[in-house]
Amino acid sequence: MSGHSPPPLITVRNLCLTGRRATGPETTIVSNVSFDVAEGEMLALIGESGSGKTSIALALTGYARTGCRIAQGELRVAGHDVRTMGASELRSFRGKTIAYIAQNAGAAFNPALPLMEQVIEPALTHHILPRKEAVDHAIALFEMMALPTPHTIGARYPHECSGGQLQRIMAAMALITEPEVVIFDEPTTALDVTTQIEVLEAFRVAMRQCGFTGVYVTHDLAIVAQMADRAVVLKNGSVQEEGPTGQILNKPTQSYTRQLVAASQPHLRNHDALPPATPLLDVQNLMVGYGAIMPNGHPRHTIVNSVSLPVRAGETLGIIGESGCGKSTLIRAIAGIQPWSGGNMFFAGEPLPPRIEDRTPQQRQHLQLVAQNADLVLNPALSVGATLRRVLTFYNEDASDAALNRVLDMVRLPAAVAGRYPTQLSGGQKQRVNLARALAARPRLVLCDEITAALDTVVAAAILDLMMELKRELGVSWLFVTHDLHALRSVCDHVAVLYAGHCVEFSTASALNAPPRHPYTRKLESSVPEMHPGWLDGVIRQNGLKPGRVAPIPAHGCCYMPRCPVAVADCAQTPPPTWQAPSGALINCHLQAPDLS
Amino acid sequence: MLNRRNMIKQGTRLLATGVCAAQPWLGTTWAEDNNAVGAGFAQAGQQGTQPRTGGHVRAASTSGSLSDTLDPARQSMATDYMRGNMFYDGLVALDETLTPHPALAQSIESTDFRTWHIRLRSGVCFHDGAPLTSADVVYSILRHKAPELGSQVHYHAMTMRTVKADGPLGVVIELDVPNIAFPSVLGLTNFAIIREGTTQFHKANGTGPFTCAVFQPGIRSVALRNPNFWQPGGVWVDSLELISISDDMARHNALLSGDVDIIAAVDPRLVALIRKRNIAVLESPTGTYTNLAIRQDVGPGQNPDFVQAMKLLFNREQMRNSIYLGFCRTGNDQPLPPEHRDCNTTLPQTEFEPDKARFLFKKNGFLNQSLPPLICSPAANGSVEMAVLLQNAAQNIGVKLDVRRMPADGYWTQSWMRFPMGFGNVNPRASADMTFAVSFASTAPWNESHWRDPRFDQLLALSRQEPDTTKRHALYNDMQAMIRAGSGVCIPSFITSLDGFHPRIQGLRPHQGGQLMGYNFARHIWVDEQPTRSTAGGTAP
Amino acid sequence: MNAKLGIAIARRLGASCVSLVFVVVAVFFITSALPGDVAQSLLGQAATPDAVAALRHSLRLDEPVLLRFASWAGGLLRGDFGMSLVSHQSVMSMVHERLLHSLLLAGITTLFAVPTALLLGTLSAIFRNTVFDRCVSVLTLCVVSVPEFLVATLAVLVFAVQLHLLPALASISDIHSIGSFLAAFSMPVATLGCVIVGQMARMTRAVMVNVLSSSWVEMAVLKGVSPTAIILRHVLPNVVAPLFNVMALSLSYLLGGVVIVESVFHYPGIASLMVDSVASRDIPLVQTCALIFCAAYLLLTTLADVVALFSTQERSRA
Amino acid sequence: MMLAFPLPRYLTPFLQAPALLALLWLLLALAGPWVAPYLPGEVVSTTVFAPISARHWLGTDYLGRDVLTRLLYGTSSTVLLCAASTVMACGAGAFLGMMAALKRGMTDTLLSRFMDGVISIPSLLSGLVAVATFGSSVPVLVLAMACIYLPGSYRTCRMLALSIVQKDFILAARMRGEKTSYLVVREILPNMAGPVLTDVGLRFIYAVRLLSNLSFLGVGLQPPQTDLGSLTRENLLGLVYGAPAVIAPALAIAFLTVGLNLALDGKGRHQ
Repeated sequence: MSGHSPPPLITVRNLCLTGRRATGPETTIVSNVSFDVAEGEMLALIGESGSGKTSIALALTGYARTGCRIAQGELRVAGHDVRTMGASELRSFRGKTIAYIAQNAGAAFNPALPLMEQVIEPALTHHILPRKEAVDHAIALFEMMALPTPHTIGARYPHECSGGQLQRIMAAMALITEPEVVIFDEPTTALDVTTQIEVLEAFRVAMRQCGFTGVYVTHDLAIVAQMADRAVVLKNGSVQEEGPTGQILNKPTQSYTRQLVAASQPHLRNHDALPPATPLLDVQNLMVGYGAIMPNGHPRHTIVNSVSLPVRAGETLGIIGESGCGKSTLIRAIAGIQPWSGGNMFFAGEPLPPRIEDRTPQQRQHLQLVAQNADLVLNPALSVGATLRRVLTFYNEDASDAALNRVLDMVRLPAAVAGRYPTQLSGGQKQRVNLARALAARPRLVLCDEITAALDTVVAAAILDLMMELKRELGVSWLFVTHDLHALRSVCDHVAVLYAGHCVEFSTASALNAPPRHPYTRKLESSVPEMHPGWLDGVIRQNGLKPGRVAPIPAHGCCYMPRCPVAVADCAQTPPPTWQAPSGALINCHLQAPDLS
Repeated sequence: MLNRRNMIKQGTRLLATGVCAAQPWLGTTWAEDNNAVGAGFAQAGQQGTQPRTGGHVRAASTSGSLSDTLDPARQSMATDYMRGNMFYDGLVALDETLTPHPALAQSIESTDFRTWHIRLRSGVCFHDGAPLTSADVVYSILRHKAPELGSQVHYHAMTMRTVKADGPLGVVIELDVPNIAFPSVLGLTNFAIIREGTTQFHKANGTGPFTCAVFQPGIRSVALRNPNFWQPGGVWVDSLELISISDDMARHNALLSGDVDIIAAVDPRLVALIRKRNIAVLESPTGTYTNLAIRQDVGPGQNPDFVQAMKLLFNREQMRNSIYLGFCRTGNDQPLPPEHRDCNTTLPQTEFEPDKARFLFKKNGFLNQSLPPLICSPAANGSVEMAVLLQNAAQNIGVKLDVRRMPADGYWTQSWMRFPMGFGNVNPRASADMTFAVSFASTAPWNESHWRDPRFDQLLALSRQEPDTTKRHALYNDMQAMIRAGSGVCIPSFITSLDGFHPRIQGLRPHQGGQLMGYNFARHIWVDEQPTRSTAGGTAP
Repeated sequence: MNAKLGIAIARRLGASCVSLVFVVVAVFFITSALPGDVAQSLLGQAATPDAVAALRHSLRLDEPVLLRFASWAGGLLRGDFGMSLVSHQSVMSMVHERLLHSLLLAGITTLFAVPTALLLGTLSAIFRNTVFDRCVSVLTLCVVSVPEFLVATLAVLVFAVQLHLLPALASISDIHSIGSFLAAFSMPVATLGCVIVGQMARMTRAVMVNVLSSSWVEMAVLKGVSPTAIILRHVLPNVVAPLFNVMALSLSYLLGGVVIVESVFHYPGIASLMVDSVASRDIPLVQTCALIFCAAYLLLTTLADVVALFSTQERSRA
Repeated sequence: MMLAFPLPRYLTPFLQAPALLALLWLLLALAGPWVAPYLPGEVVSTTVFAPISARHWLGTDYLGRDVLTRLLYGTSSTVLLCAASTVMACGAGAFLGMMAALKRGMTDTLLSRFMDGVISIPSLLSGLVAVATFGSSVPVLVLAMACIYLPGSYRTCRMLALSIVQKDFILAARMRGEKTSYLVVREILPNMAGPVLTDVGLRFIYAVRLLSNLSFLGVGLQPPQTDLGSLTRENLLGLVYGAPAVIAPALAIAFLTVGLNLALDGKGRHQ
């Protein structure tokens, strides 16, 4: 920018990365990428999956994944010429000069070692601190990261911590050697929005206190707005646009960037008026749990607690909640693959047996489940055509090529896809096939379990568009489970907010925007990142961070009490009543409308 | 009165022609010369050095298993025999030509060849120090009669009507029928003499040249020289370890690498290689044969033409070359080998005549008939190869013969003599008489081809009472001719036993009784660490 | 949580016991189904029907099968494995020494084979899809497929017969010093190693490839941890359970499947004892040997499963 | 590490070679007896363990028979017999393993315990007993070897199937109400084909070995039929002369099994 700025700490010039599969030809992953990062600056690498952003980030550490290699270009990081370093030089460079925070902390920690061992390992490996001091330093970092019980959390194993905690512990692991450069590779993508705020804030605290230079890899523009000073937009391995964050977000010059920004803006897809109808699916007082059956007839551990939901024919019902709130269990119970212990279900007026085996063929056909992870749902050994054709023949539908093409066309896939195998498809294509598989059965209700969670913003938006089109074309009802409030708002007619197995609010999608709202709904609302830079500071100022151990849910009181900012004495003792707000929303809270505005 | 030297000479000559008891056995002659049995053997074929005491020898035999036993009654495998001969003695010993000599017996006498008077050597002690008495002998022989003992010589013991003690050193044996060849029967290893009342055989307690230091069935046994051996100069080496290696290649490798000094059963294919490495191979022409027995009571064997055709189908020359590599003598479908003193050498040799065989097959309509399979097994040495060659010869003349190979274990009880056509393997018997009696007489227990010829039985009975050597020889000749012509047993060859040994081992000589000096090598060998080579030309050390 | 682990282990042990009971029954009736019996085998060529019947009676073989099974199984429960029909010694005393020999051979082979296999498997996993990997793969397949009697014989021919470096036989009785011990065992161990290293290396590779491609290994690389430390500190604790399973399967082979090596090297082990006892139809001995093999197999696989339970349990205290 | 570079691209065609090689073996197995120059039992030379010559391309064996002829016959029976028994063992093992994984519960427990018991009985003993009891014929041999290798295959396949059964696509098919047979054939089997093929390769090796051991104990193939393992063993003495009679069948075994395994591995990797 200005003429006499200090020399950049990271310099990347004409970087080319190539890779290939076991025996295939070599393909270009990243071509001709150049950028600089000044000392103390945070640069965001923005792009969708397959854009090469992670490969570039890894290349900064001199590392390329199996089958990949750094083909050409110049890489200078903190005075090191990364490409000329030998194996042992690289080892003492990695972890000491440059640290890496991986996307999925749950997978990036060794399951067999206690966390503390792994956190202090860089310090021990590079002989920066003796063990004792390294442990002390780690505890100090845990405190800085606002982790609960910083003194003992290191003794835990990875699976004993939540995703948000692991992500912060990983940050502590990166910072323990006080590196000059830290790479954040989508560190909050796998987290709930509420947790994401805590983690992002922890990162910002660390940045302020440790003063490192950062590279932040993400696909989420709202996060870029909070974290980065400058941003590089990547597509298919080449740079689309580079500039200060504000300029990229507010005045994008390239069409791709504009597309990205547009996809990140919330917009309403569901413009239809609510059709008045009897419930197609009626869930009444559903109880789901596991463990020994207690005297009251319910299992020891309840996951879904007395939830009632009506789904009207032709409408979309959204269920939102953070991970562990029981939304997946609920949908599995409806699908008939999770036994329930109490309550009733009616489908098209008929009682719906709990076990899939006991349901009639019609019920099975008319109630289809689209699971979250298309990779697991599609049989990798069968071609798309074979998978779909099987569904068609099974339900005695027309299984001709023409019919097959119609089904593919329904999800906007070309007929040629029929001959491909799941591994040859992109994530979005797989999710479309996954939808097609359900739609081929001509269902009346489709249960969608987080179908956009694993997708890039643009692709996810397209899937949501498709859902709405299909709703119009086929008159299909949807039960849409998500943790993304934007997505929920844009497609749903009704929304149920789930917390710890309880339905705390049930309202129309439009009523969700206006008070009165349940405190948890409000919290969710405020946690959704927004694309203006001051958003995070605002949220933190407003809510404050609540570190430390969260109190247990009271046995008889309100399930949200421990986290509720407006809790009153009653909350701990008596179950909250459900009352109807003027907007039509059913709210489950002790407080009344005025207090919840 | 003949002088001693003449008596020995005469006795030897007489025995050599098989007339062992033309008159009462003049046992006293041998009693005066204690060296007669052992040393007499040993000094016969000198290799240039004098026997000397001392040394340790390791020998490897072929078979060895859990059934290895120190009970003479149950010994049935080569290793058992070798081990038994180290620890025990019999009343009679058989020399290289299978001629019986008195051993623990001082004399064996009979006038009617039915009642035999045995005089025991005095001053013989068991390993535990007890003196040998007639009670021990009576016990040792009579125990074979008990069927539950499972004695290998149960059949022979049953031919003895009574066995009685006659004073502390006298034994009287009365036979069912007269048998002039009876002393040979007592020469069977299984008739070794044990202490009276012995029922446990964890350790051997015999009168033999070695005492038993270690006995591990299937693994090894260690023998130490018996300092109190009754026959001075009858044993030389200090200690001897006998192991059994059933894997052919491994046994040869152990010899080649020097891990063992002596092995039994060298494969003909390796003789040249072993000799090239300065290791000696002892060739012993023996009466061992592997034969095809065609049963004459069932199946095609009932037709004599079929039997004849099968005999003509044996390509003896080819078998000699490819199975034994020349280490055999061609057989003539009768059980006595050419070097046997009673062998009928005047019989015309059966040749390989496939055309004639085909003619006989065709004539009797066997060409298009399905024939019973040839039963063979690795248990009968060389039988699988023989069966394959026979099958091939048959195939060439358009006869389809199936070969069925049986597992080695259980072959003798499960398969042998049970099928219309099966192979067997017969070790040399102690005498021609025994051969005829146990394998060819109508009542013989091991009449493999189920051949019955009353005239043969008659001749056998006659020969048993015929004191005149020449006459008996003539009878034996006729009997062999009858076997060749009538019996269903096809004997294509007599196997030459091959044993390998390092040059430091001395005293090994060919023996008609089988491997390693009729399984009795232990007492005859001595160790010479620097053997005089024939080529060594007087260089001083 | 220790109680939970205890229950899991107890369940696994119980399952093994079920298998063992099945094996006890199966082994008895399988061996009873063998044609021929010890009486015939003892008599050999001298077996006449009378003699066989008498001997059979004296060995109590003429009793009904079920009665014999009952008395045998009863003996087993009391820890009495019976008497050998051939040698009239107690089966336990005959098996005892041979079993020790076999365990010794198996132990030494394990000491040699397991590290080799782990090393080979790990290296080919690290250098997967390289020329090195291919070479290891072809080589291990080669040594697995070539019959072990050929390998053993070739080794003897070269090292004992030609070079006179090692003894051709591995006789226990000749071992008096460390030197002679090593000399006697080197060839049998190498031969057995050829048989089991190949398979173990292949399976190790499969397990390792799986673990090495995990993102926490990548993380360790990015922390600057050296390859050796990655393998030892990070990878090994995670592959203990599957590798134990691989090893258990190979080791159980070392007890029962080494007949050929035992006979080529004249090594008095339990495998040749069983083949011998089958040949002589010494049924109590056959049964005991078979039971030992089965028990060893079940024990080893159970142990592997228990290790797996432990290694996951240790981390799931919460 | 010299060898630690990735396979160069020009080597890629060679990776296909094992598959061709395996095919070649199958052809050889089928055509062998027809192209053999002599009869398998025929003694054609007075020299035993003869070296390679124009008349006898692979020399002669321990009886003076033509090694090439015997090798061709041996290959034929080894390949066909072992392939048949391996396919049967792995087919049945895979089927039962998948059933156990699908059904779980008592079926799984009983089947697994039973298989565990069978697997722990030494294979040579069971083979010996089977053949001794039912007689030695090719069908009995194939069945016996198949039974011996079934439990191992079952174990492997059950483990593989267990991990697949938990996948969502099985759930989807079950929710549709698909029959077990469809689940097994179309949904599970294709996904474990790779590891199962690798397993088949290993079991083929064991089968070759067991066949030769059975032949050695006298319960294998009946003469003049023979197999590669027995050919190696019966000519073992020729090793001291370096005779092709022992080297040729050993090499044949190595080429056969290694080729097959590499081919199956390659197939597995492509999946």
